[in-house]
Amino acid sequence: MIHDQADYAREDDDVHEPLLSEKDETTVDVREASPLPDDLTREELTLPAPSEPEIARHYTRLSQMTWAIDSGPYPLGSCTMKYNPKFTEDVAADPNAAIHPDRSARSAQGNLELQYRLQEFLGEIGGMDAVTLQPPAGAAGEFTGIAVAKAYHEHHGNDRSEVVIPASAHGTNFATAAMAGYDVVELPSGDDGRVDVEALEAAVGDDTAALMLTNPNTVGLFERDITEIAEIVHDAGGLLYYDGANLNALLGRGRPGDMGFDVMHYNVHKTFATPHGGGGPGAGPVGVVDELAEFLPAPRVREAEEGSGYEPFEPDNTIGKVHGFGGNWLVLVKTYAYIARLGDEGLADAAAKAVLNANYLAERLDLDVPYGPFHHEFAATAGDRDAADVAKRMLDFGVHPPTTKWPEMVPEAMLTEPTEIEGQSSLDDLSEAFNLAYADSDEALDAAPNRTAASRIDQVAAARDPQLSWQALDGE
Amino acid sequence: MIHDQADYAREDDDVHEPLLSEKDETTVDVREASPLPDDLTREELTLPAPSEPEIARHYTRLSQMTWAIDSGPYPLGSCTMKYNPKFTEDVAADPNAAIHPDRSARSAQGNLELQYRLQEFLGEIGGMDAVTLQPPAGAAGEFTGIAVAKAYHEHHGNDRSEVVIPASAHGTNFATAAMAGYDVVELPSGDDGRVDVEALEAAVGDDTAALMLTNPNTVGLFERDITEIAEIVHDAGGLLYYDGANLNALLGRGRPGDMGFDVMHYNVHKTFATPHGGGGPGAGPVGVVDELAEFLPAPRVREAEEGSGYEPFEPDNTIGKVHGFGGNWLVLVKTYAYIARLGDEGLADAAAKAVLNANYLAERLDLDVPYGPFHHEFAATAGDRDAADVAKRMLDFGVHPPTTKWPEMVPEAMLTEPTEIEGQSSLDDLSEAFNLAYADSDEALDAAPNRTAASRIDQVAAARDPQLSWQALDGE
Amino acid sequence: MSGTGGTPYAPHTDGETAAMLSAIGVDDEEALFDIPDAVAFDGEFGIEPRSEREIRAECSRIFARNDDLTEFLGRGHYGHYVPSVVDHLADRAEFLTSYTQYQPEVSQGFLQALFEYQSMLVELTGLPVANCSMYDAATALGEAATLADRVRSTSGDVVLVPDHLREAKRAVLSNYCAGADLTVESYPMVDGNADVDALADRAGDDVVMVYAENPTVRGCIEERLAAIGDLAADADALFALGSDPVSLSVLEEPASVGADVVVGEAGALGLPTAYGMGLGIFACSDEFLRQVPGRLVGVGEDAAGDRAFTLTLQTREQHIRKERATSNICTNQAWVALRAAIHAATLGPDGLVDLANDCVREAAALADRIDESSGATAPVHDRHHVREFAVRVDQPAAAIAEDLEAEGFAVHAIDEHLLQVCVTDLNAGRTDDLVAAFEEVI
Amino acid sequence: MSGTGGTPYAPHTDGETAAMLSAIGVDDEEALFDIPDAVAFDGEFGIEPRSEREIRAECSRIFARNDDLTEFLGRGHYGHYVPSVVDHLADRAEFLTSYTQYQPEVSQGFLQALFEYQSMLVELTGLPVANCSMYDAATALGEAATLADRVRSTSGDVVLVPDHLREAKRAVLSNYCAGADLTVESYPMVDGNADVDALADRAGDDVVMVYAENPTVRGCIEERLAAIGDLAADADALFALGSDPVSLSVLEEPASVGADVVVGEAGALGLPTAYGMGLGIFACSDEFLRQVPGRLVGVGEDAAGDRAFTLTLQTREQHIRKERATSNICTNQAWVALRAAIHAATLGPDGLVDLANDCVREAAALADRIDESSGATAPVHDRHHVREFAVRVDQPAAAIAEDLEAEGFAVHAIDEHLLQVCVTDLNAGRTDDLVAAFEEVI
Ligand SMILES: Cc1ncc(COP(=O)(O)O)c(C=O)c1O
Ligand SMILES: Cc1ncc(COP(=O)(O)O)c(C=O)c1O
Repeated sequence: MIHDQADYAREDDDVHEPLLSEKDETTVDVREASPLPDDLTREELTLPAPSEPEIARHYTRLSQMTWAIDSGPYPLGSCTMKYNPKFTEDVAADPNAAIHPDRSARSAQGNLELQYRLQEFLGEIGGMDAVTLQPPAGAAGEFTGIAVAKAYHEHHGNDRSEVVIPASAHGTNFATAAMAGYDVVELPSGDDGRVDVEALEAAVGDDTAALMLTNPNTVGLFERDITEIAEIVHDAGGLLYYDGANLNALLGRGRPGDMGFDVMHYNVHKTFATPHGGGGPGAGPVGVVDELAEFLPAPRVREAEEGSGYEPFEPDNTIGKVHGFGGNWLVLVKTYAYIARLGDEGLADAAAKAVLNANYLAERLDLDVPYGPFHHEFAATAGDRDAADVAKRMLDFGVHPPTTKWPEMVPEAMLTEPTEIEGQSSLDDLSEAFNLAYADSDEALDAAPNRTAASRIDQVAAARDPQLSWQALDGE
Repeated sequence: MIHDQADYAREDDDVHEPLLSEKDETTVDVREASPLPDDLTREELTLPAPSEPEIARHYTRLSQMTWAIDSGPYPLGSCTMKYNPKFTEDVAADPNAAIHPDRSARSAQGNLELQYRLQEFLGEIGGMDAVTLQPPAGAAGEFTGIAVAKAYHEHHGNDRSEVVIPASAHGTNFATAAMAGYDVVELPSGDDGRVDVEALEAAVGDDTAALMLTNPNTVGLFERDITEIAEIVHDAGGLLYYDGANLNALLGRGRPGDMGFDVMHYNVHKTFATPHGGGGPGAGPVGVVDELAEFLPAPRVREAEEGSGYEPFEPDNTIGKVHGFGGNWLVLVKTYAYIARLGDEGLADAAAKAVLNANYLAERLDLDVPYGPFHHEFAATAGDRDAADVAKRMLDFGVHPPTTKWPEMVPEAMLTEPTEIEGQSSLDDLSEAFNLAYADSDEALDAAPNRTAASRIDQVAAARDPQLSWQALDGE
Repeated sequence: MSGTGGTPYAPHTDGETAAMLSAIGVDDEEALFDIPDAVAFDGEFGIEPRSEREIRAECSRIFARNDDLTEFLGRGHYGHYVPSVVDHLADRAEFLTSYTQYQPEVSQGFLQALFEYQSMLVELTGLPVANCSMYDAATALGEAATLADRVRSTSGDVVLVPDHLREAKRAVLSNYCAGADLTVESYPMVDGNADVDALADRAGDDVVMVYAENPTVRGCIEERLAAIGDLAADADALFALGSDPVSLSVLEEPASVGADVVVGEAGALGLPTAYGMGLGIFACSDEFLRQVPGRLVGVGEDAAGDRAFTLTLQTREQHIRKERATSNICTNQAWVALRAAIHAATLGPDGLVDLANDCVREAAALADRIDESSGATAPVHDRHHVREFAVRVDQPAAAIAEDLEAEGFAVHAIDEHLLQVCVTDLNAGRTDDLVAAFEEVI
Repeated sequence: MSGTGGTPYAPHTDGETAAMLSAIGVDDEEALFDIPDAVAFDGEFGIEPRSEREIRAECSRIFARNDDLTEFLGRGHYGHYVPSVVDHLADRAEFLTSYTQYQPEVSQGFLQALFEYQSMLVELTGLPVANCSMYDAATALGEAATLADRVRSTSGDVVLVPDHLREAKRAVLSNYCAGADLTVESYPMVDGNADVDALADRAGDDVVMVYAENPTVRGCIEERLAAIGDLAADADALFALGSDPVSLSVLEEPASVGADVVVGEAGALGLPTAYGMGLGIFACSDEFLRQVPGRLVGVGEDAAGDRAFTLTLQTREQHIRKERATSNICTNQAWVALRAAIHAATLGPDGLVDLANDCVREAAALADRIDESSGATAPVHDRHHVREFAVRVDQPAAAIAEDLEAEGFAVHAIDEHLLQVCVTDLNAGRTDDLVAAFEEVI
């Protein structure tokens, strides 16, 4: 399947769809317009003032120059790009749900009920005792979880300074630990791509606040020694943090809570198919075991006394807040709708099909796939080809390429996660794109992509001389 | 502005986005599944059963291979392709309006009120005394109007067999008159592109049931002699029918009712910017003067006794019905919303800007434009070039071409109606596309279009061996 | 942006307007209008412009004046649940804001969607030709009659329709027939089905078309369609059959009972209950290919030799053949056809058949319960039903319907002592309450 | 389609599943899972699958349990009318269902939209760098503090914030500060504005950042921002200013009062009232370019030499720099930024300024009327206000708020005897009723 992307250009100067500012710039004399005293206002404001038809065309055109799940395969490893069921948009658009967060609990029973129900769903799915919905993304969930762990240690008078993280972990894990004020202890991967238990034993000690782990890990391998790993960390007085990015592979077959994890985040835009929105919003609810519940952010929601609905409450030793209000509400509503749509069997089937797809796809690739057995994703290696070049060439074959050059344990990695939404023929197309690109000539790879709205972009040059606004361009 | 259209193809056999049937065909054994006796059911049913993600991709891709107003200029003369305000979609999507047409009047007051209001709006705008909303398109409006005229004549014991129509009129006028059982008398255009009053006088007589006219006519010329024309027809005992396709040029500056027209249709997807939907639905309400009101289709809506809301009623000598229910309701709602949004001044401004745009664009064209002064549209002539070829080449310049080869009074006509929604720079782009294509080489014209999802399609061959379903293809 | 009072949908700044006027060489927009004073309008419509927000609020207030009833209404306009994906895809601007595919090279997407719609109708009807829409079932029936008039060389001028026909549909048909000097006559029914014997007596040289519905407007499945088809054939009349795509997914295939034309209402797929807005089906046998009204999408090749879609056989149409066209239809219901196709795709054949079977089962079950519990007789006709059935009550039907309305339910009163009740997936969850209401008011 | 009980969003037929399993060489899907028995889950979540229609009905029932109140609420979360075109365009699947633009060649459209969003923020703040979103105002403030910690070489560890700060925002800031060993302290206010003298006394070497808001959370316009900026500069502390794009369209340009960083809430554009969901602004001076948290879109060239957009300066980010990244943020609020940009485009600078001015006028007018008619004091602070203002009542504020709620209105109770009222275009039409309700309950 080949895809030519729509694009727009002016013949004269080869500018793609003009900037709004190139279409119109209107200046308003603010001081004349404003009832405020002049010394409190700006002088003027200059922005585009396009008409509605112009706006409609502008964004319609921009949209057509944007690849999305609804365009075709988008197998970004670790990112879990699933189809986003349309009806969840309608559920979230309910005007009755569009209320202000400072409403009294009495007058916001509907939203409180939905929050409560979602907390319950997530608790069940993760095997966790208490859940907060507040963190607005996965990384925010990590930060929340680590802050909760820190509060727990401090509450118990433990002064611990380190967080242990496998080398294969996502960048957010490292950055989160640092943001929370911890030193990062990086754990090299074992030969089998998993945590090396001996190395872990050596790394863990009195200073260990927590081990952050995702399971299956970022190349889709289940940490088989998880029981032992948990024991090691717990014995040292540390906590086990579960990065929920890969929970989609476990649904209905394993729960972090049952594996010894004490705190976890759920990544709802991955596991529960809420849209990625070109980079967000997502949501990253956090679940914890009983002992940590008192530290969760405030408020959480519980059932009020018999028959009187739901109420927000502040956990006893709450860390306070991680978002100005309750997080990304619209995303949480879509999460609820998705989980309710699938139910137990649907969730388990989603995991099964995701794993089936990854294994089937890998089977068809001419590229090597080190390590196994993997679950919902795998890191193929481009070997002596440049993974990024192979990826650019794949764009010409009508698919989005996988995540490239990460994790580093696989050289020239192409981290691939087709998710459950692709069918056999789509996977066949995808494998063809992989194989054709992988086998293509150096010249073809260098010249790729050719069928896209822009040809290969020099990102290094762009970063050397950053131009971050149309004002910066005007100044050229 | 150049536009490359998105498209999808398989490399192996160059099939664009596969048919649903090429993706899946599932057969159901109906007799096994049905509770009905076998002799009342079919044996089996074979249709595609794609999953929702596949459906989303299929139609997303198809949409990207479809030019629309929201893609760019779409200056189809006579078709009045305006921007369709998005908010009217939301108004029409109100679930409270989604009721069954057989509701009691008592329980459908909301819908009746909106119908009543819209009847009033349209009556005002056209200068008509009574309006029916029932006809589901312009042509259906014509049919309704002519049927009403016929009923009027019959009621008054007049046996009239002819409808007079200028040669420049739209095909629907001729077809409508024939459908209604009339003989068509075609009136050649005068030298100035308008009705030749003398020829009209000769054509009109005792057999004349009606003259059908659009004003401005299909090349945008106002029929200056309209008062005389009306007199001639009326004196002969005929009626004057106004084809509302060009009413958008007159809004606020002239009303068919004031010009002597007795019956007219409104074309709401033209004049009032309801979406054209790839070919429909539209709506074609009909307005008449008092004398004809009793013949309008049933039901119409009126105010009920003081304070008791609205009620449907049957005009005394109604022609009955022209649609199984009340017509294209969702379209009518959008019509109401559009008219209310613009109000008196907005409607008048829409006409003014539409006329301004047509005149400005014509001014910039290298093509000749015979006849004038024109209003909202004009027919340029491609002279010794083939208008259809010029049009195909225009596609390569990122615009939709005008209506071609019609009306026939202009050789190689390019009937152009930019409407009010294009701005100056868009009109400049459009004129450039015209001029470049017009000046291009024969080879370039023959080879066009090149930047579209399909290259030039052989419509003659397609009509020679019609293949109208995927079943027909299977049979190849 | 345009100044106050102008249309918000024109992009002209005052400066641009001035520049454009000067390029044309006139002083103001008024100078461009060539309207004699005698007929110029200088009054006011009296329509106040409003913001989009005000209009949304206003219309929402107006529509809230419709009572909140649970509708058990059908008789030609059916509500089924329309999956959300239908709205989201059909609302894409490329579909909604495009027009007839006069330039197929930039309209491949919509053309393919319509071609697929036609193909689905071909499968459902068994007939090889389906156009890509008429306005609604009633106008499609009218077009069938004029087709019959064109293709049948009989001297006949009678169109026979079932006595159980929606009155409005008959009225539309009559208007179409009037122009072709055809006459509409009814044939009688026995117990909800066509009286085939009476029909046999009536069918003769003067008949150009016999029309039957399956299911009938009362929801009855016609049991002797093939016999009707034979009768029509013997009389050299066209056999036109009316149905809808949900029913067609399980009922006898029209082609197999000799239907020459299938008309009907496809809005049962894709459209929500829309106050009667519809989507007319028109399918027929190959023989009439060049007589079909409306638009047809066919397959052809582009210059590169690739498969491509295009409108075809346009010489039938009014814009080419004028008064000798097969119909005056121009703007049709393309976007509604798109919606129906998407809806059908989401259901697949399983889902479609399930939906139809549920409509059969639910109707039977509800009729039984009303019959048992309320003292009313249901179903009135001893037939198999799809979705709907008639109910006989001793009291005046209109009064009962009014009482039911007071209980929150809408049903049809179709005759002095006849009600009609329609059950689909949309209201099936409320049948308990309806039965209770029946008990209450009877 | 998958069998019953499977996910409806996987396309596998049973046959395909079997073929795929056999290609892999296993018997069933279970064989692909490598989970030790000891930790395998064989229980049930107890979540019943439902149809999309059921879920829509269920959620609509749940949300209907929210009372139907007219909200005069603000304090950091503002509702303005969002034109319909914003929804229709932002909901296009290409925008909604794409992700971070890791492959810029196929993501030019979204990148350009984000670049335009950044540019709008640059115009509104006067600062040359704006990222393309943080989660919300509170987390953006937290990021500003950690930026200050990174860029300021002072030995200081104090972040000074106004006493009138939303408690929740302060709590978020504290969590961000905790990891960097920073301490949050408040500086006092006089009559709704920063007490600049007190601030001058406090500002010293130990201060790394001074934060002010304009307008404040009580809606007051800060009158001496430049003085605060100078104070911060003298102390070698970062001056961070909080605002929102509507207010910024008329208020003093942050750059002109010496702001180093602007944070705040841009969800006032593009988002409906969304239960607190937001869109964090982060803009700063060039100096901190390589220290900015979050994503930046820049302009570059493609191989053909054409202008092209791309994410840039990614070496700041966690996926490259891990624990030395400028932030841990990954998924952000890109789609909300898109919405804000579209909304801003629909308003244009005129519309934006009008909206802001209305928020100033309406607030003043409403405060006056409450003050005059009800015996309450409003505004409490003798300042200019944007949207909102405090009201002093003799009675307990909470009780008054509760009484107002019974009348159908929601207002804030922010202190024992202080209420807060927020008026925007959304509720301006209900001010008469609110004033009447105030009279009623006071
Ligand atoms: C393994 C892993 N952990 C954490 C994250 C961070 O989640 P988010 O992007 O929602 O902040 C990601 C996101 O890509 C991830 O893949
Ligand atoms: C002049 C004129 N009259 C009548 C019609 C028929 O209107 P409709 O397509 O709505 O049936 C058209 C449509 O193109 C037209 O341009």
